[in-house]
Amino acid sequence: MDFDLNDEQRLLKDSVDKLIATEYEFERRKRHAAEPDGWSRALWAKYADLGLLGLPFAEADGGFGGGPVETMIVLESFGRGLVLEPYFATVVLGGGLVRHGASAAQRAALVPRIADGSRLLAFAWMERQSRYNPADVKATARRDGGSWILNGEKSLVLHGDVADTILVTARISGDQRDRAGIGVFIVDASAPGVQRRGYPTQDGLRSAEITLADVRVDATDTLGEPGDALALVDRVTDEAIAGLCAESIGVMAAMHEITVEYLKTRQQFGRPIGDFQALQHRAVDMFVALEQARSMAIFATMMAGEADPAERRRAIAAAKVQIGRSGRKVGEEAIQLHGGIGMTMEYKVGHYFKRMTMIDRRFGDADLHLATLARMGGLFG
Amino acid sequence: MDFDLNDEQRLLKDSVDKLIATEYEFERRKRHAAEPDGWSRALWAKYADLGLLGLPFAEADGGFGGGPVETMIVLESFGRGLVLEPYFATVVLGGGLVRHGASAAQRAALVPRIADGSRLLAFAWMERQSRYNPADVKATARRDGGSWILNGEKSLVLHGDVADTILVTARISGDQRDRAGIGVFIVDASAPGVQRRGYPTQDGLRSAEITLADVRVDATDTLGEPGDALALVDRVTDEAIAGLCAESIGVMAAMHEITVEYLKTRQQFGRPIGDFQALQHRAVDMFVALEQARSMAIFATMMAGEADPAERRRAIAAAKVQIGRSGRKVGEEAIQLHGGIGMTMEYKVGHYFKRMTMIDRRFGDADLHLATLARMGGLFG
Amino acid sequence: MDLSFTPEERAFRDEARRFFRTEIPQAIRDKVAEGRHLSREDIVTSQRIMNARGWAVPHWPREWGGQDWSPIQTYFYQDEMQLASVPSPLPFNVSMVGPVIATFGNDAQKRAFLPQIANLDIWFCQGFSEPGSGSDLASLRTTAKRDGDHYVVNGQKTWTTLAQYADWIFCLVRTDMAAKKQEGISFLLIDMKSPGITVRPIQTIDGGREVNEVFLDEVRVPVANLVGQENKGWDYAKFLLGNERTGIARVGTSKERIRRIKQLAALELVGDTPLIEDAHFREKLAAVEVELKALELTQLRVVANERKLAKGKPDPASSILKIKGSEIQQATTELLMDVVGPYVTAYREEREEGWNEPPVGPDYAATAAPTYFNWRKISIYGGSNEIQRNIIAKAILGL
Amino acid sequence: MDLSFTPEERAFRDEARRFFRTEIPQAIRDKVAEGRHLSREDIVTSQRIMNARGWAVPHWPREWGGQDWSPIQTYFYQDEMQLASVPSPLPFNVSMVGPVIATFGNDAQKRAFLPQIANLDIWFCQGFSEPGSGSDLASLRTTAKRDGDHYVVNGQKTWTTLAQYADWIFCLVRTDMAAKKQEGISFLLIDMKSPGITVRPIQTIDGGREVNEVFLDEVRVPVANLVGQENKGWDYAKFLLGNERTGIARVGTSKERIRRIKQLAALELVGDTPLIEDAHFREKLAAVEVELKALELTQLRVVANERKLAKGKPDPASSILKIKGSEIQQATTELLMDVVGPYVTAYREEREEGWNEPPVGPDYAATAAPTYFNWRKISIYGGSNEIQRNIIAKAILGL
Repeated sequence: MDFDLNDEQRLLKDSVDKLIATEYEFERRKRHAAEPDGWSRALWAKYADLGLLGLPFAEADGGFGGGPVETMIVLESFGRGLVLEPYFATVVLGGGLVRHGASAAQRAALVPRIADGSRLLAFAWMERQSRYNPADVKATARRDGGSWILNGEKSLVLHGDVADTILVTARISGDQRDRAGIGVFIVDASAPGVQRRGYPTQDGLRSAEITLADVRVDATDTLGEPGDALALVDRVTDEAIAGLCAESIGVMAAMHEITVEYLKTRQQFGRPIGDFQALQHRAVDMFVALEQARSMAIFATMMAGEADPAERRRAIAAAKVQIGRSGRKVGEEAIQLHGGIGMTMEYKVGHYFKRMTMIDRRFGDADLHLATLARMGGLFG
Repeated sequence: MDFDLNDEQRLLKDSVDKLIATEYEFERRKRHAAEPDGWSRALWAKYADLGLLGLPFAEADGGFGGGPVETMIVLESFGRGLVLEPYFATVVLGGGLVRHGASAAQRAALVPRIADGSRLLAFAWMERQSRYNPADVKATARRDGGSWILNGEKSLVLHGDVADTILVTARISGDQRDRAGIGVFIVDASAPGVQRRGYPTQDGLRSAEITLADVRVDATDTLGEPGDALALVDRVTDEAIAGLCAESIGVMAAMHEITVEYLKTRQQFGRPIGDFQALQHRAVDMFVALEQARSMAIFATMMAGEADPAERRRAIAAAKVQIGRSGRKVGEEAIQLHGGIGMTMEYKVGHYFKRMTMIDRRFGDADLHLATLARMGGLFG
Repeated sequence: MDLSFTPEERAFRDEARRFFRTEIPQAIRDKVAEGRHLSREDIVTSQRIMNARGWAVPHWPREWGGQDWSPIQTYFYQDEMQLASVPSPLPFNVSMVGPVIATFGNDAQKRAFLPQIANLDIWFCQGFSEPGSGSDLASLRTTAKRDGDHYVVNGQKTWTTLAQYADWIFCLVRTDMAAKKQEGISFLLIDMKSPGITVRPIQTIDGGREVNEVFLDEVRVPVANLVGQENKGWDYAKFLLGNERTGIARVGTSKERIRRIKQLAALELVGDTPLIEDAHFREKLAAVEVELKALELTQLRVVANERKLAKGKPDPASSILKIKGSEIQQATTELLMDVVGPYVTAYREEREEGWNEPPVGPDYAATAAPTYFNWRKISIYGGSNEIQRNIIAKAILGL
Repeated sequence: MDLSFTPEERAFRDEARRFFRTEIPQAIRDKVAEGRHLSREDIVTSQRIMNARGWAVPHWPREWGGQDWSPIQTYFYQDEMQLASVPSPLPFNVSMVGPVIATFGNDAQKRAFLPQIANLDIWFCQGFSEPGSGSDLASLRTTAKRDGDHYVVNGQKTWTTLAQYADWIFCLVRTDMAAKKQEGISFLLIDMKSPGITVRPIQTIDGGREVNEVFLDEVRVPVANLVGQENKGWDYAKFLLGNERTGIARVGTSKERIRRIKQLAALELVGDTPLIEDAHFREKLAAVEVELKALELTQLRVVANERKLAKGKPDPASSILKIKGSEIQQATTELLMDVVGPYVTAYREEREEGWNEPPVGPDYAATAAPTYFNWRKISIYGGSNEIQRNIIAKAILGL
């Protein structure tokens, strides 16, 4: 066991950190947010140049062969910058489905275009009634000769407004919440019958509501086993949650640093408020919460590739619980210790707080994952 | 609405507080504990003289006609003294069954003897398997001519080791956990077939395991409706929990006072530790927890006599939740803020902590009552 | 000790309930219940209806519209107002500047301002906080220099709630630069239309515009607008800040929000089952209800104790109400997010005139996260919870 | 970054597991698992078996029995020891006085003491704390005055764990009364059989006798028993206190207790249903498991970081291990009470020779409350959690 980065990982981290520190300086971030898509196409090209967009894909497919640790490095840094570009949607979610579910031919078609930045992906798994259950699918896929015909409505599709390719879960057979009978379909966003309505999210990203009306895709445009793709979805979801954990560490660490810095500089009653022991101890409790979360983000990274789905799910659920709880504590305390200034859009800490709050609500909140973990018997035999 | 005590209540409070302050000074308490029964018969006589033993009974029955507020006054004071005498077992539990379940003839026989201190009562409702469910009764009562024949084992009977009269739940009909089919029987502790084994409890009181082997009681020696006595048990239990809440306030208030006093006097690093803001804020959080608990003890007192059993149960469950949670916080913090000295038997705060911990485990802990309350739909419509 | 309400108290409660639920327009009350923004017009309408009934300023002196209510009546007035989702009469008017003028102002000021303040014909905002002052309010640096019949005011105020609607601002200003911190401060009433006043909005993290910066640049204020004595303003500020004892816990608001949470959690399905039947959710909710019931009783105890305290002397126990009240309100905003689930994430901007986008998910989803974000403020403002702990430590525990 | 263990690391773990589970008597390990008191004999037996294997003092210098293990090996050694409910080698011997003598003692002291300390032929207790010193250890007042070849020691020590079993005590004493607080302190080894030493037990709230007061009245100590230099004892004390970095979190102990909680909760019925199937209980337990897993990783990170730190320089991050480790251990004791339910209340005295009463309720019930009571100490001793927070605030956050 070795927690140190190797030379390549260190290089990756340094270059991403440097890029984000520059490009995601607070005022510059506002400019990215003001662009038409709500993020920067120019930066997206830079990510491609740096190899970040192809990072997790096999070299044979045109990627750079990075593993979970490399993804963790990138996402932690992106969390620290509150990055707006659709990296998570395209590379982590979409890319995950491609890596684990695509045929060689599909990979040959998709990976180079993801890696060079010319194709954006989104993963449309949620529906109005599904809450966090990816098996709760009403959208249908019906075979028609050499095609599938898709119908239904998908909701809260992260960066679905800009995606070129939308990966859609739809039901081929079975009842509304059956685990069997689900397929993942590769839908071109410009295909006839695809309608989408984009909107901002609370944390400055974008999502979309997507309607599919008799959308025709080729019979081969499926990922995983049509009718048995939920295992693929679970696997990618678990990987994605590990990614959210890594992103959270960047978010939390930034909030903690900003808060400690504020305690050192903000004067009240003739001295820095960081002199007050009650506030010191609360900053320490934030730090402990952060370090515990960091440990679980590492654990999630370790276990994201675990072959046994039950083991993997328990580990990921545990990590999501810790991230959610630590994140809430660190975020709420960051705001409280700042006082009024933390409540304003003009100051950065509130934006971290909002991102952290939203991360807890993606793929199920801490309560839900705790219930899952408890139902599965906990972590220790 | 008026939270002030009236003149009589004030008089009662002053006299009880004065007695307890004297008789339950810490060193004197040790002497009471060292007596053969683990408590003081002499003090019991004083309680009788003061009218405390007859307090809640109707004047017509030979009591003093006190209500829930009067009982609250006594028990809060007793909590502050960590009183050892079997007041709760005899007057609150046993007396409650008598008040609400006894016939006029039974009251005439029992109340004067309770009030003059010549008869001690205990309530034997728990069994080895029952945990906190009073309907889970395996002990049996079988009709035999003009008698009932009781068989079974009752467990954790508070002050069952010294009781002259044991009030026993036993099953007349139905299955082990049926709410119907239960009677409450008046058993003379010296009756043939009654065996008991006394032992100390963690908080310095005494309990007993009681075996009933073909114990014969008269057909009229029942309280409430034979076969339908669980409503009586619930009513008395709810009253008793309200009493525990009141006792808890005395316990918590004492812990808080002792701790604040310690913070003011204990010197470390050249100043009283109460100068450290982190400790000040924790003493404040203890205080807030105490005051919230005090409010709920008052609420329990208000609602202990509520006619609607469901309303009463929700209110009592809510109070027990608050008492349990506040008590744990106040107790654990009291020990922590004292440091090592709080961990010793020679110092009083640990004894309060132990009593508080045990109160949480009597008639169900905070978790159980929270689950009950949640199942019943909460407090607010 | 009598732990039940008298028939008179109950009758008053029923009357308050009837009044708030039938006289204040449903549309305004729905906005409050749903956590949506109120327009200036909404707030004015509601307060004028109350004022017409004599209920806008019940705690004022009788001659200026007060009601001489018992503490329990005042409690029911506020509780029923909150339960009915009626917006409180503008606190800057009725709880802050009004009582100060009524107590320390001269007759001319009372006549000129009090009726208009009560009826919200004049809208006041509060000019206390400054950049950098925070919890250390007395460190303020805005100056007022005497120039004939005027003061000339220079400086900056911040966190000025709803300054964009205000006609007047009451300000703490430094009139004696040589004096010690708390001395040398005066209390001025300033017309917002005065030349030299600029209002700049501060957007809060929920996306709303509630607070502002107010810049004062050579603003000329008639000396007649000084309240009380020059350099005694700190005393009036302390009076003002200690004034609002009941209602600070907002028990009625939390009760109403819990009712709404239960209602929505019965609609929201997790699979086939309404969320309200989920044991974990129910217990989390019940735990908040227990704390809220305790707080309600704590508040009643503080209220009942008021009679014994010197008039205008704040009870340090009211700091408990602030601490617990804010924690409970914040907990209810989190529960509301739990109800909404994934739809918490969608942002939908609300303008003065209403929503500008169709809903994403259920129509009650859009306000969940903004309310959670916005409600973080209540443990910060009005004396942060840390300051409240300091108060209890010192004034009650003697530490 | 490589987040898996090497084959060598895994092999070492398996060997440790086998050793502890097969070589240390089951009867001793059962007592630890059940939270019962260990006799002096139990502790000696266990440590001697480990010492025979060379595993009593692996962190000592090689020439005195150390093993030069990697941090991960040391981690597995402790984790497996705790998982197997093996009593740790007496910390006063192996983690405290042993390393001090090995580092600062002279050759004669090393030869005379180290082998006997390792084999528990000599049992040491710790004479640091005094009445009134608490977290402010350097305020100690026990004096040692030079008289020829002896020091004459007068004073009182307290919280002396297992002094009733001890052959020797290592003491901090004041040898220069004029010097500043931390200066003028020396580190003495004192034979407990010396005239003038009295041990008085302090009963703790769980009913046990673990700690004592030790009175020193004109106790004559040969100058040869001074460790290191006179008046430099504070440096050795700091070395000693900062020494135990790993193991402080007792992750293995908590894992083992969670295993036991699950086992007992499967036996304990609530109505017809095993407690372990109660959703609330399971979630409460799972929440502790999450924190424990996080702590395990945090500990591994601290351990891995050790290589980069100067030898003997404590990592302030180890304060996290102390804070979280004690909180989690305390949480497990509460869960154990939840399992036992009403039978928590019955008290059953345990004597050296075992129980003196038949059980009330299940036989595992009797230790639940005493363990909960006793475990309150772990957030107090070894530098209270408040002191740990001060350390992090200063050394890591720079506040």
